[in-house]
Amino acid sequence: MKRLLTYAILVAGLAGSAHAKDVTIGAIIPLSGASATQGEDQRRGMELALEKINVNGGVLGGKLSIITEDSAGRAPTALDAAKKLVTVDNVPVLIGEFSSGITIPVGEYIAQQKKVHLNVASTSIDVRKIKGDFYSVIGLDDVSGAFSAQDAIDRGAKKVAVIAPNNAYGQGIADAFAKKFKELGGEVAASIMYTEGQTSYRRELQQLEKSAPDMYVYTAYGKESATINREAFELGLTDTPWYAMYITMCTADSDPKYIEGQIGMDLNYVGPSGADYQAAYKKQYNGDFLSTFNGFAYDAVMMAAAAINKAQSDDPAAIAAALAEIGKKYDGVTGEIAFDDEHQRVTQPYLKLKIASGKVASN
Amino acid sequence: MFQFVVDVALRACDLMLIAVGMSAVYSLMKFPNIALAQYAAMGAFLAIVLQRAGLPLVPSSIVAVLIVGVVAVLLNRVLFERMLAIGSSTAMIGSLAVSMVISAIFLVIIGPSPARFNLEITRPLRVLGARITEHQVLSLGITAAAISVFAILLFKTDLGRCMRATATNNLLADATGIDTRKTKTAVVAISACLAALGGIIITMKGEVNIQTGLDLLLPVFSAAILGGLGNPLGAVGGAIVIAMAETLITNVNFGPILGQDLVFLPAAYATAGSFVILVLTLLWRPRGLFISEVKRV
Amino acid sequence: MFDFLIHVLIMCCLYSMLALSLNLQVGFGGLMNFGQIALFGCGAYGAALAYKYDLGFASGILIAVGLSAFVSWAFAGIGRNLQSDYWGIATLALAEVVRIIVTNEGWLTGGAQGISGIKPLLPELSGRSQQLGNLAICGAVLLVALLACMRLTRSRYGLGLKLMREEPQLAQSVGYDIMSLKRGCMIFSGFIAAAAGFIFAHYITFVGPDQMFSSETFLIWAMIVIGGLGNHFGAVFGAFLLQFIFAFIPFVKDMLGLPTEFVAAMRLVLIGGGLIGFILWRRTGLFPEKVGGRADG
Amino acid sequence: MAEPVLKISGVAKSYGANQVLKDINLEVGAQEIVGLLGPNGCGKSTLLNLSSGFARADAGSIIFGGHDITAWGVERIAQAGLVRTFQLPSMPHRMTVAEVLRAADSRGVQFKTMFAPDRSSMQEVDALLEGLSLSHVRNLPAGSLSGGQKKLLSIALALRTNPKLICLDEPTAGVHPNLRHSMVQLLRRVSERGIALLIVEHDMHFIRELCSRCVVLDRGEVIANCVPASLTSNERVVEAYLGSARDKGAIA
Repeated sequence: MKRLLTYAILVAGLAGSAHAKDVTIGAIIPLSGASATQGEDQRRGMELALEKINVNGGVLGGKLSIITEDSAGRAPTALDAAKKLVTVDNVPVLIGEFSSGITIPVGEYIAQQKKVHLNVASTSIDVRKIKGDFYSVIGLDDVSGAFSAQDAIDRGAKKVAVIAPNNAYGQGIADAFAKKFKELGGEVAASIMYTEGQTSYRRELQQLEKSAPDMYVYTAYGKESATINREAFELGLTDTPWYAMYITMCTADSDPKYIEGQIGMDLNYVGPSGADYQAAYKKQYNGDFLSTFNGFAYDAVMMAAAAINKAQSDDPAAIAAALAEIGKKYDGVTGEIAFDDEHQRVTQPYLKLKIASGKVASN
Repeated sequence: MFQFVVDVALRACDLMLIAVGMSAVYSLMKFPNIALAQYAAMGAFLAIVLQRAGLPLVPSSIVAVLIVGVVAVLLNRVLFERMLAIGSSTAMIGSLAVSMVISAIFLVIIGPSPARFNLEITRPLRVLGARITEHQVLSLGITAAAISVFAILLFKTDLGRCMRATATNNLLADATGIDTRKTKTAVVAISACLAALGGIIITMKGEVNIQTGLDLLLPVFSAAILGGLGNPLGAVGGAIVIAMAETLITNVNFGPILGQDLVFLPAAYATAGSFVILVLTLLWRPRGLFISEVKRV
Repeated sequence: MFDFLIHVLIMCCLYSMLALSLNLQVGFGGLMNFGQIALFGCGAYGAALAYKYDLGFASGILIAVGLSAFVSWAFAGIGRNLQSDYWGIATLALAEVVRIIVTNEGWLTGGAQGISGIKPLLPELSGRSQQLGNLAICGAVLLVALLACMRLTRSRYGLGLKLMREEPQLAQSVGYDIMSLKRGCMIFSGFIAAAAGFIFAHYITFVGPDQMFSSETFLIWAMIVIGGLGNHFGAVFGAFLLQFIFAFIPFVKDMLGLPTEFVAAMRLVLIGGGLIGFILWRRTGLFPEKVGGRADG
Repeated sequence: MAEPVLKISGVAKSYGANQVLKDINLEVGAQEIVGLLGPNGCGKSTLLNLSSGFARADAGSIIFGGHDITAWGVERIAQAGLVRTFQLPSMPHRMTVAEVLRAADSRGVQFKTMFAPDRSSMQEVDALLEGLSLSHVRNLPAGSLSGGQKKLLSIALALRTNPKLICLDEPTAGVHPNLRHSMVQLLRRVSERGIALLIVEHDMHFIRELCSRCVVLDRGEVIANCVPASLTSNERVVEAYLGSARDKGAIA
């Protein structure tokens, strides 16, 4: 019922803003398929950004709007959507997709078409291969995996067992973690990539258990992390410390009982403007973040708007130039955003967190 | 070691009820009903919705199971009977189509997020060195009870006799005065109820999402075919064999052979393992392990 | 709009090839293949592996041909003495096994991250002329595939296939080697599917295991059932129809201001509902099979 | 007699505990028309299945045209020139009579002929249909024919494979009496073309009219092998029929 209501509000909202022919940008996110939860969260981030922008005067004196397309988690559908947005809707800026395996082909197409592409979720280091005006608003796995490895060592781990989803994201972050962790003198006793969407992960967890680690390191999407946390608890694995990479995403759907005492890291979206954003999100959607991805989507839209305003034009080349300028130092809700030569976000402030009394708290 | 037995039992119990349902419905309708895996997810979703609406777990599960039974009978009357008149392969494609539409309905009504029962969680018990939770014990119990009831129904009641007679020879059963249509309707309802109960049991131990049904499809098929489609109690054995194979594949440590401490096959190969068993069974004994081969001439 | 149309047309051509290929198996040979997407994957990975290991375009074709021939041969092989519905399940399982292997053997296939950066077919062109070139290639390959299929089904081999579909026992008793017919049909249609995969890989410059989900196979099934089983033009028309509808649903969404989830649900409803509707009310599809055919005179 | 085209020696077959055939010996000479008789369940159809490869013999050998075909598959036997028809032939619903006839000639159909245009001569097909008085159904779906027409068609199909021997499973059962006569004519003409026939049949008139020799089976054994005229004077035959199938009245 609640969903239907949301639809109704959405329909009304879209109809209301339809007459304003101003600047339109495009977004491709997975609203169905395996990563639909994260896609929905991205949509929320963009929606909040859009509201804020248009309340504060919009862009180029008019209104900003976003055409959102579903990728269904499929590369062909995402590509259909990209071609529609570029050649039919003629958007200067595109945001998306979620998984690296889809962002890369879409990115290559957008680069060819000389449009601006903002990557807000794909953290595989392979996205560096995309040339053109491709900007990553999210830090890539080499950044977050390395941070986690350092953090785990700092917290006394010597021998860890790692579990991550068997997709571009999971493989990337697990590799980055293992590389840094070994450099720092630790041992990765076992590393398991799990298949998404299973009803049980007991087998994977039992394999991990056999390596007798002194810390479990994991990262998982909300859907699967709930199952993993529950089964780890049922198998008694939670007697050993659990370290979550992106702890908010990993614990969002889990029962507090299973995750009590977990430690981990996450992005810092509680900066000066982050706190307001989090409050706005809570108010609008009546709950906590679904994943960690909404903030990047929010920042991407905000940056795009700022770049359009700075360029005083909706021409992609001008926007790209403005974006590069803004991207020297931008204060986003996910912390300070600065791009390197390849337009990838260099620094990403992370937080060291833990779960205390069922809530994410700083360590 | 006992942990292995527990793991096998738990996995088998995931597949068993749905596989038995699949086999039972095949024995009479003579086509593999793909939608049955979706009935399992439907049962779980309905029970969760009812529980959220305020009903306690047990009544909401019972109501959900019954609703799914009714839905299955309706679908059978409206769609599958007509498709079956064209051919069993057509009915199979039709059931695939029905399960896609069911997916779409889930997507619109429930959305892509997973759903869970509101259950009190307990620490695992230790039994002979194996860890097992109360819910798991309960799910094993319910599965065993459901299978027993089904077996009694099949072998000790008039309905069971009619079912077996119709399964063996539809025309003959018709001629001897058995109302085969009624019998078939009963089996469709019973198998859907079993599947729904199976879905509820899986969800009791974890969660359900819109993918659950389709993810279950092939392992369930494997169990049902291994036991011999159309031989419902064979599916029990099939489920145990599949569960054993899947657990073995992920539990065997290849490390010592390769001179390392720990080398496991990726857990994803567990499902691949059950599919390979399915294919091998079809090659070696197309009618399943527990049906003696009679070559048609 | 023009460029978008070209893109849609290219996708139409590629899916038409997949539909032609599946139609040859299902519509003419009566082979209920539910693993069609694995054959597509063979072609795509042929291109991707050749790129990854820097072997060149020609060896990519060789790998694609070799892989698809092997997989088709294996598909036909397990069908030696299986009923068609059992065989359908087996092919579904095998296609999943292929996908699981591709996902987990990252050292060879790039794993879940796939292989990106594959060179386009016409690297010296760019922009719109490249798109037009791609469309010309796709159109030409589709035309060749269509002509080859038409020629095949008019040959005595094609008549033999039809006879096998209708009355396998009769076909055998007049001297047809059923296995060899199945193998030939699978391998040839495998080549068409692999060609689609090969071009697709070069067109979107990325190949990954996510492109090999079974839901793609179901989509192709919907195309041929709606277009008309046993009619080449029907298969092509079905592919164009569904591709066009899918490509333009987002516009309907924009126009009516519907939520984006609508698109996802509509896709499932169209495939599932289309299948059900055509099975029940227009079993022959939009273009019914021509009994007798043109070559009769 | 010249070298027989089909030579069955010592063939036995059981289904489970039920021994259907025991030590069967039977020969069919080139151009010969042999009737195979016996009460229901005597093993006639099983013998046909064994010869045409639809079942495997437990013991004994089957020699056809100089080859030991005991372990051959159906299609290989058919290609070698031994084809059979079925008691209740079922025909394709989505192929015309002409198409089925064109398809029936499977010689040379291999991978390499996949794309070769169908060169089967339409004149031959048309002549066959003419001979069977089936020209008017030429373009109808084969599955829509009447039972008798299907039987005629299945003989035509067998002829298309260029056989040396055709085994017919009850060609007249369920066939309209009018068609029965043309069936006899047809089979005569077939025989004149040098093709041997082995006919499983209950109808004694038909057998008398057509066959030069009869083999009678009872309970899995050959109990008589003689010219049709002397059947009635064979005690064992009379006993077998009157004893087990009196109601049939098959012996005239």
